[in-house]
Amino acid sequence: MIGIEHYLVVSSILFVMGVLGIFLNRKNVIIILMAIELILLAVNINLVAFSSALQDLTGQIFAMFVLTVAAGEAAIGLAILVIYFRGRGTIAVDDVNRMKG
Amino acid sequence: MDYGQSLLITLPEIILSIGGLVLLLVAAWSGAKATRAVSISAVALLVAAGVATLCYTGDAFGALYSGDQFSDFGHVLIYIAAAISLMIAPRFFQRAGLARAEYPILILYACVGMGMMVSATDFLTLYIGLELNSLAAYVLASFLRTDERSAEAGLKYFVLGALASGILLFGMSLVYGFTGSTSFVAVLGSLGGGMETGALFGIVFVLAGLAFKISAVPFHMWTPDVYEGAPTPVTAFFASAPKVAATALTVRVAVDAFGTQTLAWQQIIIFIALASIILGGVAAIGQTNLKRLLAYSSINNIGFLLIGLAAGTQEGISAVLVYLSIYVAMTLGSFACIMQLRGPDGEPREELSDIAGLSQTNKGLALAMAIFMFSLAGIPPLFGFWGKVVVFDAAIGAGLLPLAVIGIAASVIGAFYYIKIVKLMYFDESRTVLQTGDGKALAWIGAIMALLVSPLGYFSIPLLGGFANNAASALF
Amino acid sequence: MIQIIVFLPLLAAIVAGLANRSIGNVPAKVLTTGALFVSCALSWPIFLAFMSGNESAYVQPVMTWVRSGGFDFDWALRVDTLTAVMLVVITSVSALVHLYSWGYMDEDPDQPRFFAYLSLFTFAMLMLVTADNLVQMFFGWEGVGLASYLLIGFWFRKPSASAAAIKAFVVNRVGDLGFMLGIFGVFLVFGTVSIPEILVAAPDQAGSSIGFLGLRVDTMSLLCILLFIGAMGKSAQLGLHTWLPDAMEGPTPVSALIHAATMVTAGVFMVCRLSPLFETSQFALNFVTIVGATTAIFAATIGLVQTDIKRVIAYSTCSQLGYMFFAAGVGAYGAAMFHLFTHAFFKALLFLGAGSVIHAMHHEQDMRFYGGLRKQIPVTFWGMMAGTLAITGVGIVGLGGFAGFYSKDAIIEVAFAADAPYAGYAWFMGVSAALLTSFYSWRLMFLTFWGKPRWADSEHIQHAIHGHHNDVDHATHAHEEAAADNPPAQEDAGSAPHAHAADAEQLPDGTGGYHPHESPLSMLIPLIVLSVGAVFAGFVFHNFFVEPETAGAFWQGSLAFNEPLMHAMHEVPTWVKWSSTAAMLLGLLVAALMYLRETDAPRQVAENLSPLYKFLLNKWYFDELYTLIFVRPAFWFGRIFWKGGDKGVIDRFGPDGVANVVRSSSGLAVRFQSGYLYSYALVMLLGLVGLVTWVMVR
Amino acid sequence: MVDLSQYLPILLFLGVAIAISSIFVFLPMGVARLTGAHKPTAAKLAEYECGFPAFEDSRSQFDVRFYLVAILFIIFDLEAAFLFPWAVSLEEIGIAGWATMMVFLFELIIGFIYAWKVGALEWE
Repeated sequence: MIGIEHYLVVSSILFVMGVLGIFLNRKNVIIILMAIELILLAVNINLVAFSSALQDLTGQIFAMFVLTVAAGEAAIGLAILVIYFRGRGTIAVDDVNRMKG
Repeated sequence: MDYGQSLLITLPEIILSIGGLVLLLVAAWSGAKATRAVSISAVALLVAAGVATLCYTGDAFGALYSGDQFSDFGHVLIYIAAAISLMIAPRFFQRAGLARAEYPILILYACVGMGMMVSATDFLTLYIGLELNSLAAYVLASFLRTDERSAEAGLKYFVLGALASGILLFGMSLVYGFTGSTSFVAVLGSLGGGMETGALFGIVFVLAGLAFKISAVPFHMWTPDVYEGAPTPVTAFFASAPKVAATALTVRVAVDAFGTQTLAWQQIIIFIALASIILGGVAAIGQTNLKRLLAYSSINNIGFLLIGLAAGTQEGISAVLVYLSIYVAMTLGSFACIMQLRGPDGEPREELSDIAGLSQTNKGLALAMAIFMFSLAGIPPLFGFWGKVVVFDAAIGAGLLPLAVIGIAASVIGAFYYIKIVKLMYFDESRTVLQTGDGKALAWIGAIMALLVSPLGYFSIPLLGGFANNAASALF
Repeated sequence: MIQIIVFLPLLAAIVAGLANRSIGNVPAKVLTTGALFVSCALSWPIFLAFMSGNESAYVQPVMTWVRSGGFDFDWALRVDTLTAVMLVVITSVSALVHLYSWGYMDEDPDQPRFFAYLSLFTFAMLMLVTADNLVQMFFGWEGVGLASYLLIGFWFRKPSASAAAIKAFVVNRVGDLGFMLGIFGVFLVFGTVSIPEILVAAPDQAGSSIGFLGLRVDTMSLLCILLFIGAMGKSAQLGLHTWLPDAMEGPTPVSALIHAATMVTAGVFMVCRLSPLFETSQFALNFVTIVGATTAIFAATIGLVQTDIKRVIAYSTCSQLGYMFFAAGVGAYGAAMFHLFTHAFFKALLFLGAGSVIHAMHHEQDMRFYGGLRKQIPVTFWGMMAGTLAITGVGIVGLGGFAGFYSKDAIIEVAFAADAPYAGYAWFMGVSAALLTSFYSWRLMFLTFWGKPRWADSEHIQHAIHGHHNDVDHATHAHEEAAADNPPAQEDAGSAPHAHAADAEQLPDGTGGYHPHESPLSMLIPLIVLSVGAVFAGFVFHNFFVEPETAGAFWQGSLAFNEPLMHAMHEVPTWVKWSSTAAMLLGLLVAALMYLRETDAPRQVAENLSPLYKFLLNKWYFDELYTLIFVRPAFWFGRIFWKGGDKGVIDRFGPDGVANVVRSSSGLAVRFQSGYLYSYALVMLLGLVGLVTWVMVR
Repeated sequence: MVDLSQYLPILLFLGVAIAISSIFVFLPMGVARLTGAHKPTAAKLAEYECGFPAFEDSRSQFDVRFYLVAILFIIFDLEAAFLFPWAVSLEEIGIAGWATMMVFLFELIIGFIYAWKVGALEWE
């Protein structure tokens, strides 16, 4: 029987992978966008799993909203990336450090 | 469920949303020509929304949204800050050649989000409000499309902001899973009967996500870069309105949702408060860019704010609101001053060395700047001092004497760089040719804010304190 | 009425001081001087009422000061005979000095400040003498100390004046510490600081002892000696006298008011005010007697060889204060107060006269450059003459004489008559000092007013001759020069050629073409008024102050009046009564011989007794001794604490250390802000992990 | 809190696993280094691509316009996700639910109009 804890483990793994994807990746900002999607995916798994375990629809509705917002976020992320690329001609993560200190 | 009543209570958000959509269409058809009209309409919409806020109180849509006095206080402060951010912007974008009507519209959408943040009584509303604000903010940060730094600021803000909302969401999902509800009231009740480890994790994750929004250490890393890179009016906006919304949201979550598990978050808040005060003070010393310096200054000030929250009492929350109001005036005034610094060709100047000897070239500007700096440092005759007084008073009242003592001691570090700026303006020789004064709006806003934080501000204590007390009492 | 007397000068000081230059010189002067004359006019009726016996002591409360458990006292003005005496002395001399300063300070650019200080001083002094409790007395005590400091350093651009002001302040601190400890002790023992209560309770404490660090000492002796140390500081008694001569750096009216007539007598006043307390400790009285008598002779010996006209009078003051103290020490408080009273008039007169001479001689203060001024400035001359006759105690036993004749001779006689252990010593020192007093006073007169003019060599006179017509601001200028020239000449007096010539006091005759001018009327009127006082004060008032039959009624118990002692004073053998007169005559004779006839004699004496001469010229090497014992070690200690303690420890780990830590941690924080997205994310994640760990392990 | 001692065998096992796996990784490398010849040439180091030399960088850039279209697609596509649960539960949520969705769609349309008007949909 697959219980709620299994879902939790999966979602935790996905979450950690997403977070690691953000700061272990030094090549491409697009990968960071994917990592963010991964994090949101982890959250959604959590929400749906809890919703199912609790017999409560709120979690699933929440997941829908997360999905939508994630789409918006991805769109805006891509848009900013496009602007950035137009200015700098690169999207390598290592180059994103004009401002520091 | 009475939809009509609910719609009335959420009227400010509805006004701003519909107004924003209409203005968007206007912007689409008339382009940059309509910028001025759109800006003015946006300010008018903010005023209307502010009035609407005050007209109706109560809970809307079940327990998703609350139009109580706390949210009224937050709404009004946010709308004022946003309106000022609109007023100081036009000249800046005109000079940059990017006077677009989307700027006021994005501010309006951000305001919708922020309004939902301060009124949220459910994690769902909280998240939607937060994201609505954030998405607008990401775009605003990279609004100056031709400027590499602006794009970089937007990118950094976006990536880290998304990570933070991921953390926040994960926390919310855990809280939901372990308490069985996303409603603050239900969560409060559930936590009151004991807490599982998962819920504790959830609380920490939620607080970490919110700490990012208020840029508290160690979730502050984005702040200096974004403040530096974003167009200055946007930076002024970031430093004021979203700070208010995020702080109010944090306060509400801590008190309304996690209020029965104070011990779980109090130490976290204390830690990030002290870390923010100290790091904000220390790191600012090494800065050469004024906007960057003000970013650290905002981190520093958030630390003081959180001391009030750490107290966890009604006095503490009231102190937070008083401090917030004063802080908004100080920070908007500082940015209004910085925006008046221009080089010989009209390009914006924002380096620390540029203000050397400012008192010789523009006495009024230097005086206003000095008032803001002394006030931010919390030096007594100025109003900024009062904010620190109420916060520390609340902390001591809640038995957090060591916290107050350390906070007061650490505020000395912060005083160093504020006074350094004053010293630069008044005692150093000017090295750059500086054009100052940039339109009447900036000068007026700078002057009004300076007047507010000057010792005259103390006259507003009964009024401000009364509002803050009422607002805080709505949470308890 | 008493409130008006006390607070009017304060009001004037505040107005003149705050308004300063914005109201101009004349209004400030009119205001302060007017206030003082009003005070003076109101004081005399009080004094006369006490004389006639129509008035008795009362206390005028002003306002609550401290109510703290047993520590409980008010601002209150006490008026009794003792206070009344001091009131007339202070207000009269102060009023006259104010008036005098109109002329003397005429060319000074800072007049409102000067007059404000003078009035402030007067207020503080009045506070002191009207005090009903020791704390209020201490307030006045410190107030006069402050005013004195401000006035000595009035010409603060002169380094020597600033140094003198600091010295006066520091030396007085030593005394004040004693006074303060005395007050603490009094409160500890009696549980109150109210003077009447203390005096009532004092006899019960006689003979008790108090323990401190395992040492048991007699309570009353300890308290009295501590209080007396305060008096020693303020009244420049042996050991703490070094500031008084240096205080002559201040303007001459200040010297007359503060360093002759009023402030320096505060110590005597305090001893008399607390006389019942002192009466309980024979040990303390002996101490007072010895210190007083020794100071009298000691200061007189130094006065013999001084060449600066003001310093001669300063040492004379020191010596006369010694008289007052040993009079108090042997129990004759009335005599002490009487001498204080007369001394105030004639010493103020002498100082103001000296000021007039200095004014006439264009700020030259060295008597070696005077001579033959009798004809040039006759009013001043006659004023000084009256003062000298008074101080030397000229008079005929049984008939009468000048002021000093009554007061000083009374002290000498009472010292002989008293059966206190050291009275004999005091008497002998008193007579000897009388001889020396006579000598140096007449020496001053002869050097200044007789002989041939020796003005030509004075740099001040030179300056005046050459620069008189075009140098408008010469007065202030001259002050600064005085600062630059005089003190070194003083100190190097044994060695420099300039000073060698001075030893002999034989400079080539010559006026250098300079014409001394008599002082303006504003300066002469005080001289004349004080002359009257110097001549008649003794004759008129001695009945009230010292006569055994009448004085007891006059004092009304405001001090411990010893009637048998006063009787005994009249019973002393005739030779004793004549002894002081004889000493006076002898001094006059020797002075006349040495400075009028054999003008070469002083040089020969100085050469023959060279070691003694140098010893006296260097003021018994007190300053050098103090430098060696206190100043150097203090500097040494200071340096250790400064370099080792302050810089090495406190600064290093305190401000500097914190600043360094902050700066380096700022660098660290800035380096942490690397600009890379992944390090930002890493910090966030570490923060999250840290928080989670914290809440889990808590 | 938790009795950590029961995890000791796992820790031991982890240690053994790491040790053995390290041996498997590093032993062949060491043996190869000691025994084999090490003579790299340009041809040996070049990446292998289907027997042909590499034509260009494997991460070629897309035209930015693809991204723009993708952005718009994501938004308008995903919002449709709301329509499914709405359509299923329309019976229960009644007129209020219907009106809400209509408002939502109206907003989307305004967004669409804006994008169209601004020119985001045009390829050139």
